[in-house]
Amino acid sequence: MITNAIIILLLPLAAFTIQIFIGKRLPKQGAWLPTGAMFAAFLFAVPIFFQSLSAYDPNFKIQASWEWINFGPVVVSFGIHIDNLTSVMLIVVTLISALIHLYSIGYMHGDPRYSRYFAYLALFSFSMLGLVLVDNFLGIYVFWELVGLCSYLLIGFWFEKDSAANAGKKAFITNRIGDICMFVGILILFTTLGVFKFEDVFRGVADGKLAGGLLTATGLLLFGGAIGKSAQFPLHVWLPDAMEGPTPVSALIHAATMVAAGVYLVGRIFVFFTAEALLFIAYIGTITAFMAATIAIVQTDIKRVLAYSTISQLGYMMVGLGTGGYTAGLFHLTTHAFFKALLFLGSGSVIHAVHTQDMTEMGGLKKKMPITFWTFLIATLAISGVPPLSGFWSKDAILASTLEFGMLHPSHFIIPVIMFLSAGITAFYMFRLVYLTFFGEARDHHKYEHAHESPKVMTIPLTVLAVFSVGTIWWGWYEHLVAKPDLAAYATVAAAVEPAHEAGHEVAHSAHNLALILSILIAGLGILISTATYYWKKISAEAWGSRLRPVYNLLWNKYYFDEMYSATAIAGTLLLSRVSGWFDLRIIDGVVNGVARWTAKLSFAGGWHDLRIVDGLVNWVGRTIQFFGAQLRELQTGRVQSYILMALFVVVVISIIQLL
Amino acid sequence: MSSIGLTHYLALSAVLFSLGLLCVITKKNAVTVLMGIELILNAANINFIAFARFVDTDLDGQVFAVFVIVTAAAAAAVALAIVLNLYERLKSINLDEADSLAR
Amino acid sequence: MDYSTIIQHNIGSLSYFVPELILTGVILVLIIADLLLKSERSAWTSVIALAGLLAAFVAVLGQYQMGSRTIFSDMLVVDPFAFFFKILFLASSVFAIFLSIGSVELSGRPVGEYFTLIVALTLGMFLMASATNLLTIFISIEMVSVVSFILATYLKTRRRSSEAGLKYAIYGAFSSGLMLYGMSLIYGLTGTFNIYEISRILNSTSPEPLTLFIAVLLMLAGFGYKISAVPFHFWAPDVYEGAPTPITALLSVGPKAAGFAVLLRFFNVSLIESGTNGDSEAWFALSGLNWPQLLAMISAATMTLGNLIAIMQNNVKRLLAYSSIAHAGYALMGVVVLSELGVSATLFYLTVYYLMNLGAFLVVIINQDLLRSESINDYKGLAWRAPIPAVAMGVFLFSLTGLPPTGGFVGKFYLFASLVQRGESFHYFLAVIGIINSVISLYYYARILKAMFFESSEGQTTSKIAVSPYYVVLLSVLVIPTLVLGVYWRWLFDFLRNHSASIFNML
Amino acid sequence: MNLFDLFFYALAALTVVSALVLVFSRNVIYSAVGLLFAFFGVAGIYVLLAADFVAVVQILVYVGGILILLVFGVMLTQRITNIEMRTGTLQLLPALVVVAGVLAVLLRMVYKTPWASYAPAEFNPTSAKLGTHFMTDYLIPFEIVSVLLLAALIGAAFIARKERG
Amino acid sequence: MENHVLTLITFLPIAGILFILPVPKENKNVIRIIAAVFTGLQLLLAVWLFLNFDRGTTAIQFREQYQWIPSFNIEYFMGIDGLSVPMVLLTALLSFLCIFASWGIDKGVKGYFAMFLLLDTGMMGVFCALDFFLFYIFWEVMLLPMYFLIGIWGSPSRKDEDGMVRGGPYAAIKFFLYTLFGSVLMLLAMLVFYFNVTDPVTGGHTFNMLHMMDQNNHGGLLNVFNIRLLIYVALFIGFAIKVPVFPFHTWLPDAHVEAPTAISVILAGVLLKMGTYGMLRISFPMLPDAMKYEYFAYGMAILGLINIVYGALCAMAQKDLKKLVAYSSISHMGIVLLGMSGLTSLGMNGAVMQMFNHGTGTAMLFLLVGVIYDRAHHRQIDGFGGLAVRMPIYAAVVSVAFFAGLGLPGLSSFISEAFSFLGAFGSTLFNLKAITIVSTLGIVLTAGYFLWTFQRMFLGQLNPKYAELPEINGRELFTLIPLAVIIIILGVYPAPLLNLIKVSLNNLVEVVAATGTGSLLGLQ
Repeated sequence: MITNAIIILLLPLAAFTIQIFIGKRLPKQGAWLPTGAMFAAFLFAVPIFFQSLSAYDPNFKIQASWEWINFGPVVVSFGIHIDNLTSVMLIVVTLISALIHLYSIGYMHGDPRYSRYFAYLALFSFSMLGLVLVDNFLGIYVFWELVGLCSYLLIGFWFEKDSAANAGKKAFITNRIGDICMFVGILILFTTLGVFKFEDVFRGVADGKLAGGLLTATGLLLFGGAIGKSAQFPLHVWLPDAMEGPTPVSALIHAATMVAAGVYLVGRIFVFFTAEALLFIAYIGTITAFMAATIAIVQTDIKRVLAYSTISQLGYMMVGLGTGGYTAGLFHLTTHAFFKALLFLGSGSVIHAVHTQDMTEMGGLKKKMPITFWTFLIATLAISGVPPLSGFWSKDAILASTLEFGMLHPSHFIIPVIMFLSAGITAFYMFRLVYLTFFGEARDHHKYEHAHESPKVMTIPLTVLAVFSVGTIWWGWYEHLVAKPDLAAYATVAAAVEPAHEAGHEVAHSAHNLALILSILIAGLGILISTATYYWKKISAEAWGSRLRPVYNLLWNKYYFDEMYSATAIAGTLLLSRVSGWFDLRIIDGVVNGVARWTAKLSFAGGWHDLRIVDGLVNWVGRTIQFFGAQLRELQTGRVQSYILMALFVVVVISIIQLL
Repeated sequence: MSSIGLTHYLALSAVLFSLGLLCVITKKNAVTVLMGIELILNAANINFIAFARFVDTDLDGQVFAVFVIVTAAAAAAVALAIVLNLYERLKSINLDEADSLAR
Repeated sequence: MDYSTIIQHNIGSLSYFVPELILTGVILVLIIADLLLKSERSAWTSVIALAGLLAAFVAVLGQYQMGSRTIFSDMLVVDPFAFFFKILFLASSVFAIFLSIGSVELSGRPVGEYFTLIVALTLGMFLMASATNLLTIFISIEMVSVVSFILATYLKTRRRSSEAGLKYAIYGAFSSGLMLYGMSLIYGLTGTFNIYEISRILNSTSPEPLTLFIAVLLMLAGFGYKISAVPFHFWAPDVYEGAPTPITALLSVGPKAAGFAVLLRFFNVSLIESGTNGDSEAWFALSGLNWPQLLAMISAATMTLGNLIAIMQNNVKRLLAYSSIAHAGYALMGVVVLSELGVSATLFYLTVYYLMNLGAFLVVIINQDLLRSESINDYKGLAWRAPIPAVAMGVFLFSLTGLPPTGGFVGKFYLFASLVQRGESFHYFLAVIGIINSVISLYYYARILKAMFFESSEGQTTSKIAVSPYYVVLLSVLVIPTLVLGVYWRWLFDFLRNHSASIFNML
Repeated sequence: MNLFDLFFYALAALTVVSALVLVFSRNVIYSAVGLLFAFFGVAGIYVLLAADFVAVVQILVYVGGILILLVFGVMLTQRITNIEMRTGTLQLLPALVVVAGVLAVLLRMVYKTPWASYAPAEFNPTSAKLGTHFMTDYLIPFEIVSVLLLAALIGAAFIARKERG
Repeated sequence: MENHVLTLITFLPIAGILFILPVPKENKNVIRIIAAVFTGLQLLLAVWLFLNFDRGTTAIQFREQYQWIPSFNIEYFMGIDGLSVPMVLLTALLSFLCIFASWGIDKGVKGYFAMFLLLDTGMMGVFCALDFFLFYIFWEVMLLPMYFLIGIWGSPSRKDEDGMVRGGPYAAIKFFLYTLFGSVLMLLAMLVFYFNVTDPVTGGHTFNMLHMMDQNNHGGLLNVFNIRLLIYVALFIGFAIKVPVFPFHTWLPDAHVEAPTAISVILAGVLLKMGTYGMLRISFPMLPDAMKYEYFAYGMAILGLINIVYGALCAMAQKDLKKLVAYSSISHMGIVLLGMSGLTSLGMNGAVMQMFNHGTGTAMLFLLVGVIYDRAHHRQIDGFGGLAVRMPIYAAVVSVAFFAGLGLPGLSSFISEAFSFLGAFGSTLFNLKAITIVSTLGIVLTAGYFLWTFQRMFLGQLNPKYAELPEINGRELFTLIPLAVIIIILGVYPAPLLNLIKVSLNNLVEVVAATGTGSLLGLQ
């Protein structure tokens, strides 16, 4: 199985290498090569998945590790770690990636950098798979950065557009901020424990070598990486802009896989987090989920709505993990991957047809694009949490977990309240999207006329994803296989840590039942209001918008995060940089100019300005030396008697000093 | 016996030396400056001869003085030649005018 | 007193006096030849002078393994120390003659007297290097001075030259007056002129420190004037600028080295604590007379002042004049440490200084020929018009700065090494001043390089200028040893190291 | 105060006053005359110091040689007919200060130092002794000085002679 | 050959000069080819060294030791250990590539290549010399050709708007003065060492660095701690100017910007490394206690921090591409300092790897700047735009270099930077945690200015002025590809480099941490 894993990893890498160098010269620009490689990778992933299924063991794992860097006293290994979570992720990543490759063949047709696109996509697939497979912190950081790179390259793929170029840069730099936190976290844990490998680290933590506040801090620093990558508050600003990339890219990277890496990371190192850290994660998730959902209500760009929806859903996953719903969070990751990819591809299909992303210019596309519509609808239902689609199960699990958390810790009851509210909002804006796009009258007839159903190469992936969106409902075995890990299990020293506290069984049970009912009700309510507003037109969106103008503006402007950041952090850095540059040129370099000019003014030696300009030997020391030179030079009057006088003067002074 | 001792001569020599210096430093006329130099040499010579009488038992100091006088003559001759030459160029032997080489 | 033994001794001394006798003979032959040869431009005088110097050179070589002995009733000494300087003086004079032959400044001037005087100067320097009596020191210095005055004024039709000569003469007379006065005081304290006797008496009696100090200070005026040390340096820039360039080159090398010879011999023989010299590697100054610190101050002042003023110069010749003042300051660093290493470092430095300084002046002479100018501004773009002198100048200037792989670096290295070896705090202080000055000096040497290499000649022609093969040969004679001494200097240094203490041999 | 002392003070006064005239006279000829008397005064001092030969040399060489030379210099460089032979002074004040410093230091030194003084010997004619010195242990300086004089002669002649062109 | 390989590798360029000098200056290509052949041979020798270097020992290898000036105990002593080998390789590689980058030099071709080869010898010598005197000679010898190379073949003098005269000559003398000042300080320190270290065999003084490293040989002044501190400071300033460490860095932007491309490459790629090499070769082992003196260790780390952050901020403010790259060098060399200061195996290995990786990376950057400058004749970042459309290959290579510069995993500098940080952070001798954490800010800033620059130059609409700009050519690619390949290989698998250095460096760390009482470089 290790061989399979290696092959899975190498296939896209090989595809990338070939594609980047000779892709353009291959028949059909080589698009089939990475696509084929990804399908092959999927086929290699399937046996791994089935092995883990057939083992049906929460502790199932396959590992292999090779020495990578040997410093002598410190050896850093690189290895593969496959457990149930990994095997699920492998399936998700390879499948969605393969489908999106396929879809892209149609979507990107005719692009001038067609072959380059596939190369990047393959590189991304490689990096993402590496991220999933790798067994240590350093490795995850490496792939973490690489997926970031691919994201940068693909967001800015149409770099002729300034907005695209900006978005790519913004994504990378914002992510880097998170990455530094993560890097510092790694610094701390490596310095404290001396190892990178997950299991070794957990063992160290379990043995109490890293504990208390430092452990919390380290956990939060690592979570900082996840905040960046998974676009959590307050580093979420890059993701909406990332929609400048081609839509399949948004689907793959900025919806299904890469952005979920943060969630995956939190899941992967779940035992590392202390209760305080988890609480922090839960709050961050809560804020993110609510904030993004509210922004999504008012957006009119179809992809931006989906982007905010993604952020919101990632918030859900974080909350799930943070409130102890480990399985719930990760299950939502899986289901979300399918239906969100589907949503994006569907929107891509629409955009492909009408050449606009603005929903106000769409409408009534249901008839023109039936496959797209029906698959899109399935995904919308899934994300809204309508049973029995996949999204229902996962979201319900999260909500249940928050509710349970709230019941156990009443002081944090705000979390479930907001999460349920957000669930309703989710349903609302998703249906708003569907109505505006597919129902009603066509608002731009010209575009409507030209609209057509997408080619097969695009609709087949839609269909496949729709199937998965419906069908990924095996909550039961997921709960068994991807079970919440227990730190104590890693302990090599007995009872170094207290066993994780178990929630009361009754609480859990009642919370789950309550959540089930509530979530269905709220989803329904959301859909109802949405329908009333955008389908039946019983409620006027405009009226409410103007009635709540300040709120509307706040949401329309995305809580002014971008403005705030550019006014503070970005402007601050640029200012600091300009100040440094100025400082360097004017002050350090020239203790030069200012002081030299000042010195020059002092100097009354003739020709000194000329010399300064002619020779231009320039630094303050030089100037000062010249100044003294000029002064001393005045002694050389040309009169022999003054020379004698001066010499004698010195002699007398020396003698008198001696005399005294 | 006389009360005039070594220090008297030395003091005289010191005064002469100082006057010679003063002359060298202050006179504009190059020839006068050369005269001042002779004064300095004379002062030194007084020293030599005084020491030869009071300190040394031999006449080394006097020998030295003779050599000083002779070399002074040589130097004065050359210096004067140079002064005359400068006069050819400058039509003046004022030292303060001979300052084209400076700084 | 037994006259016959003294006369016998004097006659016996003659065999150790052959080089000087040859030089005296050459002077006479030159005077006669000048009278006989009708054509004033006859090249024969220079040939005779060269041949005479060559003969003297052979005679000096004969003294190589002669050891140390005083001659003519302790008036003079023949020892390896003097041997080294004699070779250096001969080399300087020979080179000066070669420079003069090609110089445009001197073309058309009567030459008979000129070469006579150069030979006389050489004789004077010879005597300076071997003088062991205040009288011989005085007379030899006076001889060098008087001849120098005349040579500096040699372009007598040129105002600058005659002005330079006058200043030189007056300043020189003044200095020797001071020196004489100082000598008289020494005589008063010791009752003798013999430097070895002086040493003995100063050590056995305890002379009044103030008097001794003033005596030494006044004598230093004479020596300092010869080596152009601050504050007795004032004449140097004016004279160097005004004198004919070959003479400037000679003055900046020969008499300066002779001054160092006298300085080293007198100070190290007469003014040291007896019993601390000879076998040990280092010795101490006479107690009660802290002349090393005095010289250290002078050294620091000399190099700093020379370098600082040099920065402001636009006339290359004058710039080199200041630079040669600064170099006297460097060389003095070796004098203040009172050790074998220090003395040999000074001698080594004088050797490389001879090469690089003469080289720099040679380039100035060549450029006078090529460009009719001594101004830095007119040197612009020279590297592209006449690469050979420009590149050679680069080597000389880098050597003057003290950068490897040139002899200048090794020279400075030994100077610093001697300071560090002795390791008192004022030595370090001096060393730090020395290194700062090295950096400063780069600043103005580089100005010349910049003009030659980095800038293009303004407006005028950029055509190539042919450099005569004669100059190329002269340049290579200086460039090659400058570079070789930067890479392999073992024989020279070992010679100096082994013989630097020979000044004590007769003590 | 005996006769010897009187002679000394008289000669010293003559010397110093003449020197003062030399220094402070504005007329070059007066200066020359001052120098003349100073030379005589110094010669007299030499006599007091039992240096008869040196005294004679002093008068012969200085008065007979150098002074005449200098006066010639004055004559050749001043157009006596139409210009008063005046010479100005330079930097008098700083010079006075510095020279006063020199004098103070020297006098301080002279009086502070315990000179190793022998009782002066009898007055003896020195010529013979000096002559022997010149021919024996001071032979070489004697010879060197002759070469020096030769060089100075050639040089002075070269420089002083008129150049054509 | 076996025994003289270091002499050969050092002096081959000089031999090249001897061949070049007689060639008539019209035959420019002959001159270029001769230079290429000799540096090529040098590179082959370097590769031979790489292959034959025994990675398992701390001992000096390929040792050559002869008397030179015996009366002053100066020896011709060459030898390399793990610290020197990567530098030798880097020097040989960059020299060879730079010959090709200099192909376009048309003025004074003969002088240029002669100077270049002389420079090459100097650099190689510094990394091979084990006699302090010899080291110093090589150290200084580099200055002369560098001065001329920047002054003559750099940009001509011009007057800036602020009235300052800048340009090649200015930068050249500035560089010269700065470095000379540093090296004369080193000269003094060297002499103090000489006179206070005894050769255990002969009992005399010695310039032998190995003897100087053995604390048992120290005596006299070297037993006085305060004096050791003073010497350390003198050495540090000397080396810091080369690195360059804030605030001694101001020569660097000028020199890099005004120099011709190949020389900028050499400056940034090799010369800067000499500063840190000197610290590791001389300051650390010879004065371990001074290095570990609290104020100095923290001071060094703080200077590293300032270099990293301040350098990055300055880089961000630059409008001139070359200046930006120059400042990025300052920032990256700060990482080396930081890595060294912790005295840990990780940090030290990371720092030396960073030296090598920065050498290759920054060389690429400067070469790339040269490529665009040759075409557009200016380097104003804002003056371009959208070049990726017109020059896709160029843009791709630039992006590799930029991403290497910002420490992207998979490219070599990631590993060295990461481990430098890790090493400093994990230092057990000093608590550098806060400093390291603040330093990581540099990572973001670096990403910021590189990406911003990339965007302004390559992304967006193509500037119509450059619609006809020719794509990067084969010769230029030839100089870049080897570097890119090395960057990628070492980024994925650093062992070839690490194995070369680690034994020596771990030993260095151990010995210095134990205050130099152990055996260094297989001495004794």
